Amino acid sequence: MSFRYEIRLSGSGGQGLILLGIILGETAAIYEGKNAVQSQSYGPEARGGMSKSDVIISDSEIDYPKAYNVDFLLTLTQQSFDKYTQEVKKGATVLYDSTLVHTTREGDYRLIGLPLNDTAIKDIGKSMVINIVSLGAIIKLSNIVKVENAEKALLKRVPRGTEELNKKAFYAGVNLVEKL
Amino acid sequence: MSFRYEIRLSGSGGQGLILLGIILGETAAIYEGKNAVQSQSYGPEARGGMSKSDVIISDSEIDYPKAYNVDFLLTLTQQSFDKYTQEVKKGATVLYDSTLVHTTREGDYRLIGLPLNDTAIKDIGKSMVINIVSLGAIIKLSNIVKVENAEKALLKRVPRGTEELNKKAFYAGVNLVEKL
Amino acid sequence: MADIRFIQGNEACALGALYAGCRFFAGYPITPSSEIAEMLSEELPLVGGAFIQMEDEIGAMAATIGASIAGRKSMTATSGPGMSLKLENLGYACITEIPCVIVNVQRGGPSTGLPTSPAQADIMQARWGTHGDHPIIAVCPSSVSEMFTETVRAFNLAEMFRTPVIVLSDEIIGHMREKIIIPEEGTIEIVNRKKPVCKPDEYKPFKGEEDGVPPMANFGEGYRYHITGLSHNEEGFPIQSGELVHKMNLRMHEKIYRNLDKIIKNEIYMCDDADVIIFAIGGAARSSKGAIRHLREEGIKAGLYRPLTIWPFPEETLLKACGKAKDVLVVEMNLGQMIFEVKRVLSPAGVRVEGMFDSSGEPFTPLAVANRVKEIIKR
Amino acid sequence: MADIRFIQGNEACALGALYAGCRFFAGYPITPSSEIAEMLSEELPLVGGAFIQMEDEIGAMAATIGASIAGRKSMTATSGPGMSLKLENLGYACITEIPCVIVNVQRGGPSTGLPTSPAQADIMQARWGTHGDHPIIAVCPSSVSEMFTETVRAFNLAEMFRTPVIVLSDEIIGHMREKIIIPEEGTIEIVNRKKPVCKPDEYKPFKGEEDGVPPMANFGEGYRYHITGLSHNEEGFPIQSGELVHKMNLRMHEKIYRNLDKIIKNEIYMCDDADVIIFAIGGAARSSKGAIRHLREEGIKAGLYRPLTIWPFPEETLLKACGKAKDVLVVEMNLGQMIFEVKRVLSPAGVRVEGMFDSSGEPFTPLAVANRVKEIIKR
Amino acid sequence: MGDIKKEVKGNIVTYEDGKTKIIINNRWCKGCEYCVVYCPKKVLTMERSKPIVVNLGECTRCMLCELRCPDFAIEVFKMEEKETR
Amino acid sequence: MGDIKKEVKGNIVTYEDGKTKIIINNRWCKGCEYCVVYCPKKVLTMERSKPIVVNLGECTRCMLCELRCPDFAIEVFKMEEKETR
Amino acid sequence: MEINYHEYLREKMMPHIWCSGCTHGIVTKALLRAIHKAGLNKDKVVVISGIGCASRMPGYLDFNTLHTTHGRALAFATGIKLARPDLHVIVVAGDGDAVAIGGNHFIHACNRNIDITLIVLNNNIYGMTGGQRSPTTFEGDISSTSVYGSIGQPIDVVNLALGAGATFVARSTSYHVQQLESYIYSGIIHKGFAVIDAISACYTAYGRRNKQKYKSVVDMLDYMKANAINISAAKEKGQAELKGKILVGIFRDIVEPEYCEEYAKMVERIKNKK
Amino acid sequence: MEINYHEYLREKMMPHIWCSGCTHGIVTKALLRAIHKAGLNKDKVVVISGIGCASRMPGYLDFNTLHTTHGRALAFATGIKLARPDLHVIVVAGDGDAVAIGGNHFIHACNRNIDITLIVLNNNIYGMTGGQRSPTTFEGDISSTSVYGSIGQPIDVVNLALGAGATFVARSTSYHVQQLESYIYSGIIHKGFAVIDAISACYTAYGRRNKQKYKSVVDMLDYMKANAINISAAKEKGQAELKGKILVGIFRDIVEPEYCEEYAKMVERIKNKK
Ligand SMILES: Cc1ncc(C[n+]2csc(CCOP(=O)(O)OP(=O)(O)O)c2C)c(N)n1
Ligand SMILES: Cc1ncc(C[n+]2csc(CCOP(=O)(O)OP(=O)(O)O)c2C)c(N)n1
Ligand code: SF4
Ligand code: SF4
Ligand code: SF4
Ligand code: SF4
Ligand code: SF4
Ligand code: SF4
Ligand SMILES: [Mg+2]
Ligand SMILES: [Mg+2]
Repeated sequence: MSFRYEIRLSGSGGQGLILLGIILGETAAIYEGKNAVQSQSYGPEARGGMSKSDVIISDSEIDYPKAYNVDFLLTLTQQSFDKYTQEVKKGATVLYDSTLVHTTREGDYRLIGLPLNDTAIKDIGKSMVINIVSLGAIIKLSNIVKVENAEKALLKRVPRGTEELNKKAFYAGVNLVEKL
Repeated sequence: MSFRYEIRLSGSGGQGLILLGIILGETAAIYEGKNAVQSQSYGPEARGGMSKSDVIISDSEIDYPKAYNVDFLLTLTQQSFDKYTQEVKKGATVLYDSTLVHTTREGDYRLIGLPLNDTAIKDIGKSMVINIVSLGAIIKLSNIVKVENAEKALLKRVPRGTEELNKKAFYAGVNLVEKL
Repeated sequence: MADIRFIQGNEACALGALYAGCRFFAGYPITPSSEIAEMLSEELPLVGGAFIQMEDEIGAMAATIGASIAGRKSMTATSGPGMSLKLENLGYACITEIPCVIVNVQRGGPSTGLPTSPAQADIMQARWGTHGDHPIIAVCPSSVSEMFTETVRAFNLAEMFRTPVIVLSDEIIGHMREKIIIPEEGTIEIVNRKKPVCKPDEYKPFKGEEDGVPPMANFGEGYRYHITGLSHNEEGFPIQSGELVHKMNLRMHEKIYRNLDKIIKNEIYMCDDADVIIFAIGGAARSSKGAIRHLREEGIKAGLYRPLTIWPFPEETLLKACGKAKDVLVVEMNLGQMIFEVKRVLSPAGVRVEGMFDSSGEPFTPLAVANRVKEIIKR
Repeated sequence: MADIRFIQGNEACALGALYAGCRFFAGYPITPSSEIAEMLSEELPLVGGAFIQMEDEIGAMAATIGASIAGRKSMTATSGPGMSLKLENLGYACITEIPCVIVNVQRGGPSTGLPTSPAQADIMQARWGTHGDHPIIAVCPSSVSEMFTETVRAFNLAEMFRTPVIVLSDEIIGHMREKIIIPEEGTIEIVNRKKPVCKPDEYKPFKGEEDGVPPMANFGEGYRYHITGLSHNEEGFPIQSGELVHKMNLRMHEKIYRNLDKIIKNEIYMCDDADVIIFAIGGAARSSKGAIRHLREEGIKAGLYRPLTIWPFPEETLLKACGKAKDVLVVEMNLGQMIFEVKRVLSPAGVRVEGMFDSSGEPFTPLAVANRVKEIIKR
Repeated sequence: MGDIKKEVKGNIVTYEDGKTKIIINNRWCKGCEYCVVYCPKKVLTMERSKPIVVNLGECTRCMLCELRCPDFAIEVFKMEEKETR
Repeated sequence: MGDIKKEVKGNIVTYEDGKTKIIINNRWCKGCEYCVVYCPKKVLTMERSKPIVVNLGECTRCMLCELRCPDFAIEVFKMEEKETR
Repeated sequence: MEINYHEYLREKMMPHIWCSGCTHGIVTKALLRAIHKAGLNKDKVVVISGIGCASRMPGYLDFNTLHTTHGRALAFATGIKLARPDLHVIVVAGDGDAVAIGGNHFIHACNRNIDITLIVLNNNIYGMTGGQRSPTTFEGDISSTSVYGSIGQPIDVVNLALGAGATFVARSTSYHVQQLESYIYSGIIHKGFAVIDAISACYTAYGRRNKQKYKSVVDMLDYMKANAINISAAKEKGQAELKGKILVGIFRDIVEPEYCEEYAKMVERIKNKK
Repeated sequence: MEINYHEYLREKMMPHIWCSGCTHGIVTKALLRAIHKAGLNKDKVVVISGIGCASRMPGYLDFNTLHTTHGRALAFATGIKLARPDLHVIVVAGDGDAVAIGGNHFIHACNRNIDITLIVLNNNIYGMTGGQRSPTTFEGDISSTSVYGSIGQPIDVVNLALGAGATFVARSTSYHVQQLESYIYSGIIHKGFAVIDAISACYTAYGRRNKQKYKSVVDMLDYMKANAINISAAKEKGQAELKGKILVGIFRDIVEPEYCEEYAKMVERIKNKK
């Protein structure tokens, strides 16, 4: 049977989770011929507060566009960790930022903490690129799309002039996992 | 069984047919304890053009509020004569103004021509009161309400200061019929 | 002595409003409803009320709601084009549960259509016109007297259930003159909105009591609270919780649908032995009664089911009254609207439902309706 | 090479419009529809089209109609509150038979409600929102690709039948991103309004041809004629004759209802052997398909009936596809709207019709729908 | 200056004296009297609710009657100009 | 002029030197920096996206920081006046 | 060449529906003369209206004519003009249509400076619906919804247009037919949004109710004649002297960037960048 | 006594939803100080808004508060004021709310001279919906629906109010907090309709997109500081010099009959006649 892989990206507004979701989806949909759906929930004002972006990847038609059996959860804040780990699938992967999330909880999932934010700040010098660092880590951890395809998608999406910076952030994320 | 008496007042805008209908209805409804309904059709702009006012009088509930089996038809223009005589009941009374309607047509109805307009102009000095002259004639011809009740209703409706004038017009109409 | 008058339906509507305690009217002129505004512009100042002609119907609806929030029973009146404009704020009155009365004297549509002719083509609009889920009450008078009494009832229902109520009339009923006996004060019971009895800081302006209806404090009475058209909690503040939102929506729905006994009203005329029943409201019901008169004279057992509350739709009473008839004829001055509801209710019971529709702007004559009935029963 | 993109439903809608030949957009921003306006504000100037942000939705609807009269295929987009405001002029487009497309990306209501959450509570409004009798076409996409193709279809239907067409989407479909292959020019047939071939002085702008649709001259092309929202004759001038008015209304109705084969479109998914069929559109249909996936895995024979044309209501095809099912579950993101229509059509055939309603602003999960189906078939 | 000719064709009444032509359309005229009241030369007067020309010779062709007629019911032509304007 | 006392209660930070009291609500503050930028005396500075008082003695109690704070997050009190205003 | 009105009329629709003495007909003729003088091609002229007695005008005129919804004519016109900037777009509206329900479109059309000419047939009343108060009804005057006298100052159409930024603003009356024609003409040839406040008279629904002021429809025109005062003359008068006067004249006539042209320039700019 | 904001806030609703640096909060505080200074009884104060970021304000304030539909706040307010003339009615609105969709109610409230105070939180953009062009967006500026630069002159709220006949009209900015407060105060105590155009800054949806002008939210306030010029000072400058300037000051402050009072007088008149 066909596969359906659900990724939930959670954190706070301003962490760029929507762009992260788009690049993931674009990689799968455009560069790998798969199907993908990305969606997000908006607060009342679409600024600040909790942020959530879902990406579903499948090799066949995707019906329900939201994640409800999460295979992979990224949490970049304590609040999102607390809320969304409750809703993942058995055996899912939960990736959290090891400095932004202080208190973790074990469960029927594979729990992985990585210094995504620190890497963005220290290695790249911009906390803004935490989403791109995460992109690298997610792909390396999940293998749901190929690293080189994600790189292509990434470079097409980011503003001109920031390609190198973003590439660096992306591979910093990949490396975090490789070092695990 | 109960009776239903349908009066249609037709002519042109400005002839005061609506007020005539109201006074007829009021006489029956308020001064004689009967039921009455008055209605009118408006042109697109409620000014000028053809004018039509229906009054139904009955001793029991009046369902349909428009005339469709006309017992008494007043026509004050040629156009209204031509149009509405086609729609009266067998044996109905058709009263027309003998100067404003030039060409009449016989039918299954009692046809009566009276110089209503001339009376208004000559006897009263105001063509405007043609409706009140008509009121007198209609009542005298139809006996549907009492003359004295109509006088009461009339005097309550007309502007203060014009009572005598209107009374005169009213009885001029009554007299036209008496002279027949 | 009895106060007997020979007046237009629209005038009776205005008098009914005053009787019910209406002390505010905001309007924008439109044929064939303008007489309501005109009469109230003259009468309201005499009884301590206020009349205002607004810049448009949107503003008129808004001012009407505003005045009610400030504690006045309030009303607006219009016809099709104006009704379409009022819809957004009608929805606001629904979600904020502000009592008020909206009169729609229906004329020919769509758009400007036939401004001086009657129609009944805004029936479904009354139920579904504004966006989003919302319950609504709509009453439909069929005589000058009922223009009075149904307007009073509309105010009572509005106050009782904290909801906008539509008086759905038509040009025939609005413009015709008929005898009416104005009831003395006290003859018809007048309902006023429930006021909170708690202390201001305990007040939950959107927490339903047993009947689903929250008590309502007027602005300026010491209960300082918040009203919003956003989905809100019992305190009145915006919320995002889907669960609470749905709960609030359901309560608003149920305060109407669980109190049908207080809302539904029908005239059931000669239906007991009827083989064929006509379903009609307003002006069309008058034609239909005339038809029944003719039909009965001819020995045909015809009856009339006339809802005075058209929304919520009287499903239960309709089924009870007509479920056993062979034929039901829905007579509407439109191209078919109520028939959808009637079919939904009666078709499963095996009743044959037919429609008689017309959008010419000319009322049905009793004979035409009678003929149609004869056709149907011949089948 | 194929033009594959990963974009939002709203963006696909804008691209679909451009593909269909839309060269004018007038709008007023509102969540969750604004991306349509934003994209077109950027794209239209590049293809010789015009974009204008109007002072309000009423003006936006008016300008949209105006541009179409001047010969541009035109569109506007909004959500609930804006839709309520557009209704009066929507009726004007109906009676004057001006082709145009109105997109409603539905959000939680009533009133301001839940601006950023999905709902499907404007379905009945789409049919009945404006006053007066009027026919309407409404299509409802369920994916990003369909936001494109249904927008194209909406333009085609609008041009074919000289009528406004509503694209009834929802926040789920409008905001989600999905893969879409933009068809090459010529892949989808584009329909353009029929032009008159007669001489200007013989032109009757409102005389239907065989299909009920009159040819349409654009302003400025030498056919000087009159357009009015009053009931009018074939020449376009106001009339009072009830008979002619009714005739004109009927023709406008029938140009839609006699051409259902060209208008109705459905997805009928796994219904052949189904015991239970889900009826759903838009976002709710996606949840339902997910549910069917689960149910089929468990061996339960479930299917989906998904109308892509919701108005006119697909009575015939629905009856054919579902008339023999035991149960039909109507899944709606509202408190119950389409179920009235489904019941009307299917109840007389003995189908048990149930509803699953929610107004929380949160989409149904496939599991919730599947559970509901299991409950029903257990009875 | 020339004889005054008056011609009646249905509702259309034409007055002409070789110098000036005035056409009154009695079907369109609603009898508001503007033409009569505002004619500086008293060329016109009302008769049975419609204007008639009583003083064509006095007419200065100032056009004011035509300009102020709301009903397109009175027209004044200067005969020395091309008549079909 | 007196010692500077700093008190932290949850998100509320109070600075006080007997003459002036400044209260900063870190839960409400969104870090726009207006208070810092527009203080004529450089009394404040930003630290981890929130303002802190670094120069209380210089404060002239001109109130500009408070007046321009959009978030009701900084308050300045003159201690010699009744404190509970 | 002098105008032949018949060339511009749909004669089979005549006589028009307006009451005896309704000066909407006078304004109509002034408009036709202005169009004639401007030498516009009938196929390229669009006349648009809302709802009201004034708004019935387009039905009688042999142009591309559009009778829209109450108050919305300018918004329809904006769509037409932007879609076909080569068309001459003229909007006619009653006072209610233009500045009551249509007020928002009025101010935005002024602000946008789109090349449309608006003629407000301002009779200070809702004629069509039988004489309700309009925003331009004078203080104290009687109407069917101000039976005790209208409250408050009327809206001044000219001031409103000026405040909203219109680039051509003028006022004349139905009495001053030639002046009115010339202002309409100037409005038509003006590139940008032009507003002409054309004072009109409705005896049926307004005059008749205010007999203390007007005994007949002629009185209403006489009133205009007696009380119109040109703005240049008005400058020398005091506030008190101007009370009850009708200020006529061209209040503003300036050249500012026109919307459609600016839009076209924008398109050019983008193209050149690419 | 100096204000204690806490007495006027619904603290459990705080922090408010506005973005960091959004100056709607600054205007809110100026309003509260003005109300405080005027010594109004909280039970008698009604604050009404439409829809938009600005319109979220009432939710945080401990008065009778009403959050209505987009653009309609003034019409709701008119109903409230006329029903209860003893209440102090204050309307707060964004620029879109007040003069885009709400333009008609704006001009009619001005004309009616009803005793309501309107504060326009004018940030030249639709903040709430993510940064679309507003009628007050400056020519050439970028927004999400004017990606090639906004076309045409912005609507001037003050001129519009003046043209529509408002009796108190003032403008200040979020930078000039004390001046702003004092104008709002004057507006509140003014008997009649008062409009205060309060220039506000939205970096999220506007500033951010126009980096050539604003590098940060502070730049937006600095812009106000640098470009505000008082009308008395402006009188001495030429057109060119005033380009891009923000004219601040009280533009009109006159006494005219107020609507509710006139209504009450009318009622008296009728009574006396009977
Ligand atoms: C939405 C809407 N509201 C109200 C009306 C009713 N109506 C028709 S015309 C009119 C006003 C007419 O006054 P005005 O615009 O001044 O034109 P006039 O008749 O005086 O020339 C009104 C209120 C309508 N047709 N549509
Ligand atoms: C009828 C309607 N149309 C559109 C919207 C969407 N909408 C919400 S707020 C807003 C504009 C906000 O701009 P503004 O009024 O300037 O306030 P700001 O957010 O900038 O403070 C719009 C268009 C709506 N809620 N209702
Ligand atoms: S043209 Fe002048 S002078 Fe001649 S009739 Fe007409 S108004 Fe009188
Ligand atoms: S001005 Fe015209 S309508 Fe009036 S009386 Fe003279 S011809 Fe007749
Ligand atoms: S009160 Fe004035 S001096 Fe003191 S910190 Fe605030 S801004 Fe600086
Ligand atoms: S002004 Fe207020 S919100 Fe901004 S940094 Fe200072 S305390 Fe924080
Ligand atoms: S009612 Fe007034 S505006 Fe209408 S046609 Fe008659 S005079 Fe003219
Ligand atoms: S989007 Fe703009 S207006 Fe809205 S809260 Fe943020 S800064 Fe303020
Ligand atoms: Mg008028
Ligand atoms: Mg704004």
